[in-house]
Amino acid sequence: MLEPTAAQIRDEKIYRKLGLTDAEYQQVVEKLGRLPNYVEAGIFGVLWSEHCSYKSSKAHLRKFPTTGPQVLQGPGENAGVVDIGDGLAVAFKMESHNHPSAVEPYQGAATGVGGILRDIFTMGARPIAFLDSLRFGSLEDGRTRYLFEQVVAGIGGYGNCVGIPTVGGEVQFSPTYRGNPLVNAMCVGLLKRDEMVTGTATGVGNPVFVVGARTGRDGIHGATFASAEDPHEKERSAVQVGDPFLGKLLMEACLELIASGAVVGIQDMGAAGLTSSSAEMASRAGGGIEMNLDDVPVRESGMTPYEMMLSESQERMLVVLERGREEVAFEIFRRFGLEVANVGRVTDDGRLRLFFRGEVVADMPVAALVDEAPVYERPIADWKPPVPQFVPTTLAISEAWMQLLAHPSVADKTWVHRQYDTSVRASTVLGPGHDAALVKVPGVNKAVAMATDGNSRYVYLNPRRGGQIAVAEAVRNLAVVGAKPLAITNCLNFGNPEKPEIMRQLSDAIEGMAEACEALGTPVVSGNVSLYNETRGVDIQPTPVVGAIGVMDGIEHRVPSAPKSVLEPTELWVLGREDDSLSGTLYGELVCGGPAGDAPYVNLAQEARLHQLLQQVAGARLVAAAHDVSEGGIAITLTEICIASGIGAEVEVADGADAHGWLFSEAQGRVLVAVTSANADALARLAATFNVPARKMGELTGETLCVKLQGALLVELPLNELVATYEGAIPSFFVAEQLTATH
Amino acid sequence: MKWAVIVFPGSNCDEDAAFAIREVTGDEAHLIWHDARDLSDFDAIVLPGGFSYGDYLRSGAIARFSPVVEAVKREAQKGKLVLGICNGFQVLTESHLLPGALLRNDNLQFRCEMTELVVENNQSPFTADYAIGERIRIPIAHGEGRFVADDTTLAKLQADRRVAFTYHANPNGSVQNIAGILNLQGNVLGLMPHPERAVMEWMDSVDGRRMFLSMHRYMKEARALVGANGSANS
Amino acid sequence: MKTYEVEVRIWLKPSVFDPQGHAVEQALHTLGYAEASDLRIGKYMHLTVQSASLSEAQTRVEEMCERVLSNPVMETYAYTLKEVALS
Amino acid sequence: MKTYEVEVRIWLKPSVFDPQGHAVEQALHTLGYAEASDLRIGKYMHLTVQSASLSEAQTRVEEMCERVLSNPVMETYAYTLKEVALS
Ligand SMILES: Nc1ncnc2c1ncn2[C@@H]1O[C@H](COP(=O)(O)OP(=O)(O)O)[C@@H](O)[C@H]1O
Ligand SMILES: [Mg+2]
Repeated sequence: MLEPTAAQIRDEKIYRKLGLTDAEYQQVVEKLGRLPNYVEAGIFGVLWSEHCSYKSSKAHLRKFPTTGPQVLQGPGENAGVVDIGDGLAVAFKMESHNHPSAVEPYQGAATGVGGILRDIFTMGARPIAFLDSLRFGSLEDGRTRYLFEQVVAGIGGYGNCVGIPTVGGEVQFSPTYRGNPLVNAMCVGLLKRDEMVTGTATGVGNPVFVVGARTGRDGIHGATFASAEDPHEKERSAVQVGDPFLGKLLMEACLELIASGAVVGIQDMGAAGLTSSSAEMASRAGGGIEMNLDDVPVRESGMTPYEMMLSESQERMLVVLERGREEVAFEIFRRFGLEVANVGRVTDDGRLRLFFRGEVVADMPVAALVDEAPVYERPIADWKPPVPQFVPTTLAISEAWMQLLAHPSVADKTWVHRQYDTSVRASTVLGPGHDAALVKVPGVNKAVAMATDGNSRYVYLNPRRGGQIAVAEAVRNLAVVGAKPLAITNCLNFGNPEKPEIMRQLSDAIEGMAEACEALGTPVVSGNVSLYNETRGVDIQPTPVVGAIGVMDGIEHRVPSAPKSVLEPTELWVLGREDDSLSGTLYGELVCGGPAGDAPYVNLAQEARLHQLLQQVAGARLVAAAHDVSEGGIAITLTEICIASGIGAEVEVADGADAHGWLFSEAQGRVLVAVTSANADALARLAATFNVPARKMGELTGETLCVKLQGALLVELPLNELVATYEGAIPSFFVAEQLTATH
Repeated sequence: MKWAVIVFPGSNCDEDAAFAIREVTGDEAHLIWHDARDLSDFDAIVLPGGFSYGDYLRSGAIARFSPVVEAVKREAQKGKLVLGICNGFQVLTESHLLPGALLRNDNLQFRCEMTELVVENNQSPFTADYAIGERIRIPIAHGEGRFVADDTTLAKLQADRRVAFTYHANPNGSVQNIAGILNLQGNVLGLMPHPERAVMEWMDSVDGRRMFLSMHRYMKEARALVGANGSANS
Repeated sequence: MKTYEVEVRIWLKPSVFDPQGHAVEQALHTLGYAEASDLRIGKYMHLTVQSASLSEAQTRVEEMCERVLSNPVMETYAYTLKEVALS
Repeated sequence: MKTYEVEVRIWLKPSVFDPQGHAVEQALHTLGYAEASDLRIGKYMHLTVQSASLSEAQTRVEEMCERVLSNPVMETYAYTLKEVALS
């Protein structure tokens, strides 16, 4: 096939197929001072895509606080890095793989995990954990079951094989994701604070290497399609297969190479492969790169420069080495049986220049490709979600309770995480099933805490408050286990940014998140934006997902989400302001048939005090367990504690509160704790010093869950029935061995 | 005592095994790359868990051709202790150091969870510190752990008391609930569960400790014996 | 009703990388089988199908392959049918 | 040197339970393909082999199947070879 000429690209508007608008094409022509050829137009197309350039979100992302004494590396690198003391640091980031997963769920999810893994070890960090945040339609739907099953298998398929435990995450189900599931993966790595490396191509004359897998024709245009209107059809041609075995070898080899000190800069080849890695590394250094494409190891014969530059073949890295130390790389990669090829060198002329068969096939200013990519202030409309007010109903408490417990978003997720290796690396102190995961740092009595959260219903109902809640909840989960929150990463999954109401959601949600980050002292150090999450013109509910990181000194201070066994009289206390509003709750969604009312209550100042209290409580080892109140309200939090510890409870509704409201409200900033009677006074005193309300609401006892209102029995549910409903809900959709549903 | 923990491309529980050995026994544990040809320096060999060669084709199928496997066979012949955990067990069956095969779990899913094992034989160097019939808690993490063998092989395994552990609740469809087996001489054990993930208080179980301790003591006693006889052991 | 023995082969489209096939080919080379190349691994299925006629059986098997047995996004398939003589 | 196209099929011995085959058969039934039965899933490989003669190629492929590609403890295999005409 002959490539179109520069004139044809202009006249036949071929640039549109490459992802450039008419105006963008004009800009390219101006910046180049001539018409771009096919390779160049393709490169501009992917680098200026939403996926790579963040052109719709960039202006808004600036609102995030990104600094703090703990921050060693903020946004802009492959991952953010924070200091955890003792000369150690943690690198972490979250990334979406929504569109590929909608088309080929197993491979889409697997390659998502592989991609985020490379972002972490690229920083010189040893990956220690994965988390995954997933969103699907309703499990009643056959295709959704297929997507869910395959995505979970794919995440496990990659993570288990590379030997990094998946220690936490979340899964939610809502009709809004039916045609557009969300697959967000987070990876956390550990490094010595003074041994960080970055993706910077410095030192004129330093050699540039491609290492890892060979370059094939797979995934060409993945980045542009991720931003196209109907990615589904087009991406069929762009499926990539992950190779976790190679990914593991590549990780080991790169970590060894980085440890040798020979690496100047290193970056993984994610979206837009060789194009984005080379352009971004040059851009960070303010220099240029020259590559000879004849030297790129290819998997198929006859590959063109265009194909090589745009391929998204997995498991490849671009590495700049110190000149004269090439032999180090050759030795290491040979030992691991991996490909390594010197493909070019660092220059100082600020250009990305590509040679093929003795000719210059592309020559473009790096600044134009990366730094000067278009930034759009897209129009923002006034927008209110078209939802009803919440109206109180007469649904019986026990029925509502069971319905909520059986809702797949609330129900037990063991079906998911038992497919993940949660304990490889022998360092998982708290795995799935707790509010946050705790992963031990080898050699010191210290653990890294991590959690993900994000509730799209709240953001849909009230983007700004929903954004605040997403951060508050993720960070709270760290404090609940007793860790000190440090920073967050995030993945912003939104609809089509060309619609002014979607931009309203994005802008307001970011504002809310930023406010919460300020209030809670957790800056944003990395993140990812996924737009155009829509099916046939219908956008998903806005879904910012937050990944939070904290540190715990002394793992004996950890607080599980439920006491393992209850041997002494144990009381249940609620910390935080009690509430009985049902606006914005899952309960509200059940009775109104969709989101109703406004997002739940959140108060960032109270939230911050609560987090400080929780850390003190853990430090003093005052409580046997702590579990935060989230979706489904106190009823569900309480049920989860009872199920995990195998004992019933007797609790009393707050004075003057509506019973339904008190049980099912999702007001933020509340945590249930289990405390022995001997420690209860001390807990109450400590709470008072932080000005956090604390009330004894009952105790752990018996074999039923009893709720009383002013002393009178309101509802009593047998624990074994609760267990059956909670644990059976998700598996019940898979009884018919639906391994291979329709594609 | 000196332990070798073999590292195949794709092994991923090698560090964990070495950590458990050092932590529990205080012994030296060395990570040995799969191209090693001589293991005569070591008192015990551990084939750790992971996905050697990606578990492509069949788990353990490609690793079995590594040079180090010949060395493992030689040392096993001499009576040294060889412990294969998870992928290590799969390598041992593929290389015929142990009978049977490990196939895809009958539930078709990877399973990671705490399991209860029943100790079926406490006369081996690996299990001497457990009581017969005792239930111990050791986690599993595998997608291909369904032990199968033909009836003759199974009858022989039972007759020779070579089933070391069974699952209390079968997580993968293994025939006769088999979780781990010994070779005829009793110096090679393969099991799917991960004892190295059950050695610290914070790991939720410490029942794996006794396997390493029992191996350690056995080796010490064997060495004392050899010392008394005045003969070297290689 | 007639009985057909059906064999289905499914493999990754040529444009899709096959890491498993690649790894096994490498292993064959290390083991001295340098003459082997282009190895790709897919699935092989056999099943029996009851049908009134060969053409009906074909239509149904085709449909099964398309809808259930293969994933057209990344896989290709081929199948053969053979009538089983009643014994 | 001649070039042969080789196809290898590997499947579990009949005595060994094939959960995947079972699950796919169930799925077929649920989706309305009641006429399918006895479904079993194995592996399908294709590769090219360079060899001086057909018989040499056969010996080598046989060996690869026996030593590497299949595990005789639980699997059976079959293969076909076809000489590729030079283009
Ligand atoms: N996809 C997943 N991967 C791993 N762990 C998960 C996943 N989904 C849920 N979990 C775990 O299950 C537990 C309950 O999750 P969730 O109900 O979302 O908690 P919360 O409401 O406290 O945020 C958590 O410990 C979480 O880490
Ligand atoms: Mg929580």
